[in-house]
Amino acid sequence: MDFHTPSSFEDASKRAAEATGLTRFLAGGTDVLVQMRSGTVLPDTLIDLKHIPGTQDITRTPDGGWRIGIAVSGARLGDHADLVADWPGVVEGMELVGSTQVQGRATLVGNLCNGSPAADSVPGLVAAQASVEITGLTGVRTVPVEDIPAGPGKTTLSPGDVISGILIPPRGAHGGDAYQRFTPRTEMDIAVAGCAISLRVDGDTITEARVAVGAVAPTVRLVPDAAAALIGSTLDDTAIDALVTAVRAACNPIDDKRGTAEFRTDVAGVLAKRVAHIAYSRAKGDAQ
Amino acid sequence: MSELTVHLWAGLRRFTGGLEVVTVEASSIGKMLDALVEAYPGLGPIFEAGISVAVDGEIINGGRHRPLAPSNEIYLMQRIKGG
Amino acid sequence: MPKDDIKEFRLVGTRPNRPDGLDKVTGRARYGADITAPGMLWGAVLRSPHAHAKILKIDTSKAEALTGVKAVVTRADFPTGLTGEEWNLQENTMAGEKALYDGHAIAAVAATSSLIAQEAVRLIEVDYEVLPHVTDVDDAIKPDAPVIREGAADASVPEGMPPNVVKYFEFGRGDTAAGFKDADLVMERSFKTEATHQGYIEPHACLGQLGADGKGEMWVCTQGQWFIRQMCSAVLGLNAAQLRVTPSEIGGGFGGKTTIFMEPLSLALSQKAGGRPVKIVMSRSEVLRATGPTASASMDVKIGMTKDGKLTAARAEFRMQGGAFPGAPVDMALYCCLAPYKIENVEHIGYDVLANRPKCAAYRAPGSPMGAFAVESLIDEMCRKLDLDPMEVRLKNAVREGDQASYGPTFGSIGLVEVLEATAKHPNLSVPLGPNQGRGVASGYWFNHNGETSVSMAISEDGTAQVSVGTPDIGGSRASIALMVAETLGIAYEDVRVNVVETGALGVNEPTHGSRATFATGKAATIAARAAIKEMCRRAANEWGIDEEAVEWVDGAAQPAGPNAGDYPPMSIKDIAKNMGSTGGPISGHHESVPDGVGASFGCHVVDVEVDPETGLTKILRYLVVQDAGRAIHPSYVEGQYQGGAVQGIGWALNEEYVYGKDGRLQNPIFLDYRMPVASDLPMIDTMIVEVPNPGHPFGVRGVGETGITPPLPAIANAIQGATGVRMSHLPMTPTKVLAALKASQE
Amino acid sequence: MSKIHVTTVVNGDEVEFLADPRETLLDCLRDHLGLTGSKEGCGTGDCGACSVTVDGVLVSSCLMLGVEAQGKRIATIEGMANGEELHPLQRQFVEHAALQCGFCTPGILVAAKALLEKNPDPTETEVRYWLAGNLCRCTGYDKIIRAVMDAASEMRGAA
Repeated sequence: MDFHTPSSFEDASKRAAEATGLTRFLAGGTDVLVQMRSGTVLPDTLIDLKHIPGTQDITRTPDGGWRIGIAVSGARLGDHADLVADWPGVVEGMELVGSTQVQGRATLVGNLCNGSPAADSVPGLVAAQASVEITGLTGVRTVPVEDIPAGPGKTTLSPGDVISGILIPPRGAHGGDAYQRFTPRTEMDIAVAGCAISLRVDGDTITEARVAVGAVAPTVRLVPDAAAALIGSTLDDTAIDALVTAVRAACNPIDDKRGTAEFRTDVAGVLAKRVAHIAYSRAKGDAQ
Repeated sequence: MSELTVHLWAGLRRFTGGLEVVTVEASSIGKMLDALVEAYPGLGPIFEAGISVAVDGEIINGGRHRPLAPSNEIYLMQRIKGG
Repeated sequence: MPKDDIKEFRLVGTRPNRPDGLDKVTGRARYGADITAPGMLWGAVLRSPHAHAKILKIDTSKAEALTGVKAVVTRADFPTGLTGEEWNLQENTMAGEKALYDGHAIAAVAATSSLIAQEAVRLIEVDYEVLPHVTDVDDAIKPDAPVIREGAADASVPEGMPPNVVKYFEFGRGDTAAGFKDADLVMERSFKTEATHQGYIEPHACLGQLGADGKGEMWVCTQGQWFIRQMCSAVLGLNAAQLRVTPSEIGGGFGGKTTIFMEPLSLALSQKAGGRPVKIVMSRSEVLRATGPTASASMDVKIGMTKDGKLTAARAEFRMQGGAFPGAPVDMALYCCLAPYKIENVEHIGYDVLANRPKCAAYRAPGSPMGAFAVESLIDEMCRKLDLDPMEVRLKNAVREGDQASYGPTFGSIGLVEVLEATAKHPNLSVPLGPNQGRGVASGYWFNHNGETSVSMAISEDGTAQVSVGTPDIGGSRASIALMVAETLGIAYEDVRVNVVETGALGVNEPTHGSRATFATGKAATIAARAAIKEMCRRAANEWGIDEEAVEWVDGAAQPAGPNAGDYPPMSIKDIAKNMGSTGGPISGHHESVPDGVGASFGCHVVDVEVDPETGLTKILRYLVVQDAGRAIHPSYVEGQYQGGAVQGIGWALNEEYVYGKDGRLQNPIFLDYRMPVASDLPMIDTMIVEVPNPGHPFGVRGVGETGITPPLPAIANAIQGATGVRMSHLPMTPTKVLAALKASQE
Repeated sequence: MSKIHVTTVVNGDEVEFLADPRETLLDCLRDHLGLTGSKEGCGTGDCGACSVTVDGVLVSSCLMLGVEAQGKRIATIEGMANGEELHPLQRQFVEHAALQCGFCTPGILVAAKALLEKNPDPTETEVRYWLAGNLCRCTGYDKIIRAVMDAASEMRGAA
């Protein structure tokens, strides 16, 4: 196995494009090392991105949004008070990935590129309308987060593409987001269903909303009908019922060892209801 | 030698002509088991697979030497194992 | 003379630091994988990806050609002609004609590094003819199920039974038909439990060395070094005395480390590699796929009860699969399931059934938790139906000394009534419950075990004592044995060192299993200490020139008694030890036996749960364990056994299970998906130690290790019914199952 | 397949080793440096027995490559006591009988120390969630949690 530590994303992209056999990028490594250990993925080339300047940084962008380096761990994300204040839902999604120990290494980009439909950090990013910056052989481009996963274990990235940053838009006034997942254990588990909601209010009325669900379809899914159910409402029972119905309608899960399709669909609706209340009260500035 | 009353388990009745309680002449656990096999050869493989003997409520493993008397309450049991 | 009727204790019942504590908090303690040897090779094992397949051909040539590979073994390298359980062990160690389960070992490699060994394993080519498989017990017992092994049934199985039934078991007494007629309520229900794994955190690991001369050594994490010696010798055709087995510190066992898995492979590889030592460390997925799970069970129970709560009759019919080999603990499940109840008319029927799963190993009170789940659940449901207090019903029917057990014999000293009475008074029972909350109660029973035991102790030159024991210390047994020996000798706890020794140092010992270490090794060590006291009294008597019968041992010193009382100042153990070289030589004591006087242990658990009605998630709010310890030598480690057993039971009840896919492969062979309880899932586990001394032990000890895993399964099911009104009859009670049951009950 | 020379600081000592890039930090600690106090219970980051800190951050050493340790500061169980003087957590674990088999103990101690450095006064719930990635199969966690709480209290008192 070849091991590289490039000092720029352009170099990383070039090395990945030139490599023969199986190539993996290494950021936090919490998925790649597990796959190597079990023998399910035995890379011929491993490219460690952490030596590239800026990969460990969380920076405020000029427009008031955020740029998150690709090697920023969940623990660092959670320790960043300003980011947590802006996007608590994004951060709490990432913080649900694995144990305290895993949090010391695991990254948003890794969670995204692993391609799991149950990735806990992805619904929050999708609801937040986050995007990723991709450095490829033809240059740098920006793509919405929801366009990256292509199905379980698959992404839309091409050989030579390397994600070089995560961009989260400015929170703006009267906004709030939240994420919850359901797992049989309190910790150390893979989501059986997950839901993230980001919304904005004007007084008591919801003016903007994005709803994303995880673990209930081959990829994390944005549910515009669910958002529509919220917009214009004051999160009254009718709106909640419509939200739950829309979320359940968007579910297309499988039966597997972690839960039946029926259970996942039911619980996605329950989570949507609970998450909507949290996001709503965060948007209104109520104490949490 | 003295006559012992031995309680088997129901599954063994087909080796003893339908009896679940049998009597044998013996003075120890080992001699009792041997006498049972002599009287009812079908019990041999069962005993070889592992047997415990409860004497007056105490479950005994590997105690062929333990003396027995007619006053003892004797139950044969599957060999007790533990984790 | 040594005293054997001590009632007041100086040390027994105190809580000193364990002797191996410092090693274990500093990382110094050496476990199975922590040792290396000069010239050491690394082993790796190729495992079957199929649940059931004929092995047509194994081509190891590419693996053998890889640089660094020093040996490859397959079943062809093992002796033939074994029978019975020895054949089973050999077949499980390495597949012969067929792979019998997903994870069954097919070949093994030794190489100069772990990475090379793993690469070599991937180069081995196997041609399989995949056969139909069966993994569920109810499918496996069908007459037309795929036949796992012809002729595997033992003599207990009458003709005409389905082909995978390998053992049939039936016992009972009274007249159940009449008993059911006397009942005001007769209920019948079917229950299922899924296979669970012992879940010890330390994967199996060993370092084996075997020369061409048949002399070998092994370092291994095991509950029983003699079992390893005997089983490896049998499987490989070795002379047992030529194999020296040293137990490492052990990272948990719970019954799962009382047998062999890859240990013979390290020896076979070593011999083929010219005697170089070979270390094999299992991965977690190997542990889950190929070692120790317990059986899964399908059970029908029928019980009769009068309207005032008297049990009149019970019938239990259990089917269990314990993998592709005989040995599911269906007999133990049946023996224990009704043991807490005085009941005249009982009928028990059991079937041990083969399935394409790994060979089951013992797991803490093997069988008892499954049977308790069925019986204790149904009794609770009947109490609810008759509006009776489940604690009162348990007390009303509780067995006492002199009662006939459900499995036949008359109980000696037991403490069930004391346990139930203590439970009923515990404050946890009067905590008010909120919405969606429920309380569940259940009892549990385990026999406990004695087993072959050999202990040796010696007095050191300075009057301290060393004790050699053969039972590995899994949960603090060094401390409890040191307490008993120090108490007996009349010296300080710190003046006793307990060593867990290798097979060359003592006679045969059974493993630390069956809740026996503190009982059996403790009893043998106490008897050995008394032998040393007798010798020390004799030395003092010789010095004083008096009859040795006229010397007694008081507070760690010989002193003249009877007519000679006060004639000489006491001679301390230090004085005697200092001069022992000139008074007759070394002073020691030893004891070898299968100790009699085993005392059974009953327990009762009370759990409060809250069930989320929208997701089916069960949260444990409070948990209480009450159990009879006979006498707690070191109460902290007794509590530890209670708490650990309860939490294993909680895992079994709520989330743990072996999930097999349609392809017969294990779907969840990692800790992420084999969901053992984590710290945040649990409250504190309250304990109460009841002490009804066991007359068969010098200090009154009953084994305490196993009973505690039994009540949680039904107690939680009972609490869930209290919280939701829904009766869960299939473990684990996952949110998916609970929510489905809730929805079904509302339709 | 060439090995990579790694220089790093472990428990305050500068060390070097040659690592195959496929080897985890845990493999390197155990097999190249002889530091076998960190254990492998799962190899997938689910049990916490291999917990160490890297530049002060708690990680599973089975989820990090040995070559990634270049230039880092690593702390393992072997460095927890100060000479003969045990860390309060170590002492409280022994006194509380917070270990039975002891296999998970090094990882739990390392993780608990990282917690108390970040939060000297944790609630029981905070301790339970912080340690959720450290599996213990023997104790049911009760005595572990009590030992951590008491060590925290002792350390606050001593500060």
